[in-house]
Amino acid sequence: MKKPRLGIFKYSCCAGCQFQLIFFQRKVAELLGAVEVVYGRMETDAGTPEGPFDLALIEGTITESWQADELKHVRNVSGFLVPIGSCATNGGIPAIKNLVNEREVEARVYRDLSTVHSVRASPVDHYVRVDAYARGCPVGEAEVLEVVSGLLLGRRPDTAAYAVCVECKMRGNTCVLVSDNLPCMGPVTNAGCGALCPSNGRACYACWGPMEKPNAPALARQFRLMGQPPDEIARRFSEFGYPTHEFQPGVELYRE
Amino acid sequence: MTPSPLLPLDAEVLRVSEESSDTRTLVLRLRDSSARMDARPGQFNMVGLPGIGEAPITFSAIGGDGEFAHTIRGVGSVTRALIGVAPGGTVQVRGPYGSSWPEEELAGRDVVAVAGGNGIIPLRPLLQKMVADRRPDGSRLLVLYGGREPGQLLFRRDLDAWASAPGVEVRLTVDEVPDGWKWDGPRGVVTGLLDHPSAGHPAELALVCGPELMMRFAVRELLLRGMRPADVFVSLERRMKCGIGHCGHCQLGPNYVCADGPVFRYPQVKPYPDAML
Amino acid sequence: MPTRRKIDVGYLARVEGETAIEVRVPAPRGGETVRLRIFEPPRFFEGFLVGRRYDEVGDIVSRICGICPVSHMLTAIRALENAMGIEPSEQTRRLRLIETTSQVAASHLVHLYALVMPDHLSLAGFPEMLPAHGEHVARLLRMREAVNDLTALVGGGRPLHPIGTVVGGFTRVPPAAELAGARERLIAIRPDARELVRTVARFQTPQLERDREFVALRPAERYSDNVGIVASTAGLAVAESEYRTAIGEEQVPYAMTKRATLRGRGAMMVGALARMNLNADRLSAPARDAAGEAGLALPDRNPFHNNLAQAVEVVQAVEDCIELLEGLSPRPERPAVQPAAGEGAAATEAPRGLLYHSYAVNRKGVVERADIATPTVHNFLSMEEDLRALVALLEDRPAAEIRLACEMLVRAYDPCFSCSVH
Amino acid sequence: MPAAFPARRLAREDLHGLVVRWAGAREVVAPVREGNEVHWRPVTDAAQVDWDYASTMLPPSKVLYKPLVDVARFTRAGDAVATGAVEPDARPSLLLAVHPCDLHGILVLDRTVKGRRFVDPSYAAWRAQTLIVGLNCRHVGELCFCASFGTGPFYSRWMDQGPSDGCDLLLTELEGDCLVEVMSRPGEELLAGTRMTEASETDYAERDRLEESARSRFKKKLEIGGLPELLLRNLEHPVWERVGEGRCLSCTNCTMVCPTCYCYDLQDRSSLDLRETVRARRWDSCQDRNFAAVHFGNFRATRKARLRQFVCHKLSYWVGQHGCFGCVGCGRCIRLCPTGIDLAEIAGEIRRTEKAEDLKGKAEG
Ligand SMILES: Cc1cc2nc3c(=O)[nH]c(=O)nc-3n(C[C@H](O)[C@H](O)[C@H](O)COP(=O)(O)OP(=O)(O)OC[C@H]3O[C@@H](n4cnc5c(N)ncnc54)[C@H](O)[C@@H]3O)c2cc1C
Ligand code: SF4
Ligand code: SF4
Ligand code: SF4
Repeated sequence: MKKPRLGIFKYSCCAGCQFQLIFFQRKVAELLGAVEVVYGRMETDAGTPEGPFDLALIEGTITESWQADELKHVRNVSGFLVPIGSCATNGGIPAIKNLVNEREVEARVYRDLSTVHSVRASPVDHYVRVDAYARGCPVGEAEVLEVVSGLLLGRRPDTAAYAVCVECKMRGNTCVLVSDNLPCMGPVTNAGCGALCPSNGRACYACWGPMEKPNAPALARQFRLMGQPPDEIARRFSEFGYPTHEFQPGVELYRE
Repeated sequence: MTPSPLLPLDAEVLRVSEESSDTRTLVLRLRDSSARMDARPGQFNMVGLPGIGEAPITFSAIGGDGEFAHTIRGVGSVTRALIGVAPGGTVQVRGPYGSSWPEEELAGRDVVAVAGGNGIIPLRPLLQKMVADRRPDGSRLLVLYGGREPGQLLFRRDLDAWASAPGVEVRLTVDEVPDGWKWDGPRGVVTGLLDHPSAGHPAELALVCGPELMMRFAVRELLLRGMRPADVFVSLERRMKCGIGHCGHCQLGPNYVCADGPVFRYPQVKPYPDAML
Repeated sequence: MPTRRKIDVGYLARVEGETAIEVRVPAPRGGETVRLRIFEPPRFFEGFLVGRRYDEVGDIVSRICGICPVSHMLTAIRALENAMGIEPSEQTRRLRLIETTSQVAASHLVHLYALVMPDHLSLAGFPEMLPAHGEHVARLLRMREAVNDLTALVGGGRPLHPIGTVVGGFTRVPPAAELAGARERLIAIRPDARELVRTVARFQTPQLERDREFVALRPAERYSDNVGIVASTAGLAVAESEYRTAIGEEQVPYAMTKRATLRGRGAMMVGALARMNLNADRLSAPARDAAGEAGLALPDRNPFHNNLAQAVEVVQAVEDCIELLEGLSPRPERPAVQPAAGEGAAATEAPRGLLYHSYAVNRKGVVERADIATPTVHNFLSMEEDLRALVALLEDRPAAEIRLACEMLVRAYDPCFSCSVH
Repeated sequence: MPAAFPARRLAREDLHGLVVRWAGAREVVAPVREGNEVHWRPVTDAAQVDWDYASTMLPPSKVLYKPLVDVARFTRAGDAVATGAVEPDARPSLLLAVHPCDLHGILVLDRTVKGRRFVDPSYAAWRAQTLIVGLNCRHVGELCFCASFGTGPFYSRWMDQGPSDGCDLLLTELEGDCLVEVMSRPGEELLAGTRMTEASETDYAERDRLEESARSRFKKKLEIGGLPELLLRNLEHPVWERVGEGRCLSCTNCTMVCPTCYCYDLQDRSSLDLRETVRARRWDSCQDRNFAAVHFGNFRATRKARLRQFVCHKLSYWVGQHGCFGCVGCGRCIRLCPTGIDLAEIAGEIRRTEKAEDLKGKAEG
């Protein structure tokens, strides 16, 4: 069997997802052995971004227009294109800036704005069609393995598409929302992390991004009933996934 | 220890035939010659491949010689992978599961079979048998079958053969005819065929299978024509993971479609929500 | 007389983030021979942190960097604690030190093996190492497993963006038995760490002696700690709260990274070599041994030797963690935080060197001002000056050789451009 | 029918001794308090057990019906694939201090995945290897309504469906001592070698008094007469839309914590060299959006439809399906629903609407 040709592209992000691929996840040798890394600037000098690729993994949020142009090119030369990690799947942390006027945010950082060309931060699927999502912040180990093994087997990856609560219950955790009155984002957040935060005594802060069609307003109203101040509720829904229509209603409800 | 009911058996793909652009028939035989696959028309197997998963697939033919067939439309991961298996290859099966068409009730009764699209697949082994039995009691069999376009109608050779058998009438319809296809038959939805003059006699028993919306209209039409609800049988499609009444996906009211169905008497499923019937 | 030459690296591979090296020999009129054109897109952390509450800041700034998330997290947390007048417990400080120290080892490992080593094996990259150099890869994987698991165990859940590290302490402390198990695994990788030093000592690097100030934290007693005095080889010594009096930063037109300078003195180098030059007296016996065996004579002024210093620091980090874990049996502690208005700063040693965060918060603990300076911001000018010196040294050599040497020099710094353009 | 084994009176300290002894022979799993919640956890002595617990987060039936179970293994060598069974990993265990509602939860689960034509091997193995010590319940929680179903607060037969093997021993805490009713031969064996007195009429009388007292303290009630039909008549009641769309999060907590929920998904996971594949079953839920999706659509695409499925399954369909209600009145789905959706309240609202309409009809007619 010929190894699938892999391209790895980085846009605005911390590069943690690439470090996950080559360093943190437990199947580094198996993964790199199963594919041919044709392009990936952090991994190798060789190769060009021209492709073609059987699988393109995209990390990072799109915050500059050249990234969108390159991304469209990558889409054209790739069989499968999969965003990896929250930045790429839902905008992630870089998208917090969307809450505030762009120039205002920029001016807090740079005196001379003539070299700054930032646009509204958007996830990958805002610009191109994607074939699956590998979520997580950093991207989940199981997500990566499932995307690659799914591709090798020729089937759609079967990654988690349900609330964190499912994994939380499977682990038998105390529900920190119900029992400890903490504003847990688990009920609206896509699973995959194994309910890390509730397992460690804290409320989920939605780092995996929204699940499909969550009921954000219902959870936001519940937080209010639990005594959370409105601005705090708006913040919880805007830390990860603010550009998504899934979490926006949770922010809009209580944003002053 | 209880043996796992979820362990599949290997079946060899003996022959593959193209039925339409996205549908193929796989003729199979269990690799373990001591195992048997005694299915009745209307029942199904969980058919799968390791690493890919399983899908419920009804029998499109049941031979007495240990051969059986599945006709599969590639719509997703499992079904696309299954229709890619070449002769000599292996697929995995578990079954047969579920209820079957009411063979015991057919004798001496006029039967209308209404099928839409791939809904003809579960009816095929039954119709095959009914035609072969030549209906010695003089009762009539009317087969109404509609598809989106001529190329999507499955089993055309069978349909032609059945049409020429005594006491059997076959009527076909399509929604549209793309350029380059010849079609002199009627156009429109399959329920329209019930209005046709030659379909005018009231059937005593109806067997319906197809997309659920089509079934809804067909059943309504049949009841309007005076059929008793209990004489209408429908075969339903639901999501299924286990096929054995455990995983819960297929539940419709108190029914497990996999175990109590897929073939139901209409009143069995009528009261429950979340169906299009 | 050298001809006019242009030796560019369009998108430097095997570094964290996006940068280009432009070399013009001789220098264009009014320009420089060498520029680091850092085109990593800015994310404006200092801009959007304004308006976020103190309990989110650690999770947010962790995402500045995918290889030293713990450093950002803890520096921010310490700055906020300073701002709100919170004193973490002794136990928390010890656990935090284990968390950062294990991350230093992890960061050095991925840098040395995946980013630097291919150059010395004449390979294009890390994936190419897998088939032929399985022994190196196996050693890397053994070591990273032990250190990453320790970061996750202490930091909470995962080594990368751990979830249990919060203002005031930890959401959950690890059970003593698991800490003891982690310690055993560190003991088991001691020989691997030692072997890494030998491997790096064999790397061939140019003789580039640079006379320049090295800056690092000088802790009260240990080789490394999360607190200390900002010190330099030229006698600088300021408290973290006074950081801005000593170090300034400016925007340059061709890079999104700001460039820090020692006020009135110019370039500085931070990182493993700087720490080692300043705190060599605190090295553990095994680390000192390893350094000696590798021929690292301190103080050392060759920036390429930063890699060797990193390798020795892996030995040091393993020893430090083994010591810190000894008999550790943390009692459950729940951080209780009362937000308060104030300003606070903190400086720590990230794997790549000095890291500074400072915040002003209002009485609800909501951020009103954020200021972050990363190791690569501190090293930026030094990298450029070193590149110039290197190009001058190699002036007569073929372009390919100059290009490779420039790339290797930048990699030797282990720069983190994502971090620097936060 | 006379009891096959005599009931005993046992001193509290002796019970403690028994727990230690049982824990030596098998894993004893009991309610243990952790912060604000109670969980089923392995214990080694009786002091770790929360004897006064009101309810646990997960039900004991789900200690037996594991969340993730491998069901088949496939090994590829060249073109050939070998299919292998997975032996259940059940070990000898003992569930200690199970309240009657939860004993019934186990009996209901038995009917769905053990008592039908096909048997779930993992559940059956755990069930077979696990002895159960019941504990009659004296702590009526805010959200408990087992008395409405007859599944508590004390253990007895329910709707003719409870076989006597719901538990092996049944404890009732009396003043100082403990009444131990022996329900099975393994139960009798659990007591072997312990000094005990045979229970007296006064002990039984005290037990009955305690039961009466517990029974009188229920605040929450669900009228079950005609309930299955009532719901079937009201599949389009506005409550489904209002509560489903307005409050349900589709988080699935209600079903995850329900003692009788059995739904699962099957998923294949392969190694990157594709040599090894494991097929596993994982808890799934009708509240999940994709649960009833097929290629031509989703039978329950709306929260309204999914909430209705949950409530109607528990309180209506189940009766036709398995001959009993799917709800034992433990109150978990209410307590652990982040927005507090209450199936008993929904049923109550529907009944009130019908009654009001009836009255209106009568007044007008
Ligand atoms: C009793 C019975 C008998 C049947 N008999 C036959 C038969 O004889 N022949 C036949 O061809 N079919 C038959 N079917 C239908 C067949 O079982 C389904 O087509 C099959 O299960 C689909 O499985 P799959 O893995 O191929 O598709 P899946 O991969 O499950 O996909 C199905 C569809 O849903 C979409 N989808 C599913 N999950 C997701 C997701 N997470 N995200 C996005 N999209 C998604 C896919 O794109 C696709 O359109 C029968 C069904 C039943 C219940
Ligand atoms: S703790 Fe959070 S994730 Fe877990 S069940 Fe409760 S709400 Fe869901
Ligand atoms: S529980 Fe939530 S915030 Fe925590 S790791 Fe999982 S997805 Fe991220
Ligand atoms: S627990 Fe509540 S919110 Fe969650 S799915 Fe069930 S009813 Fe809906």
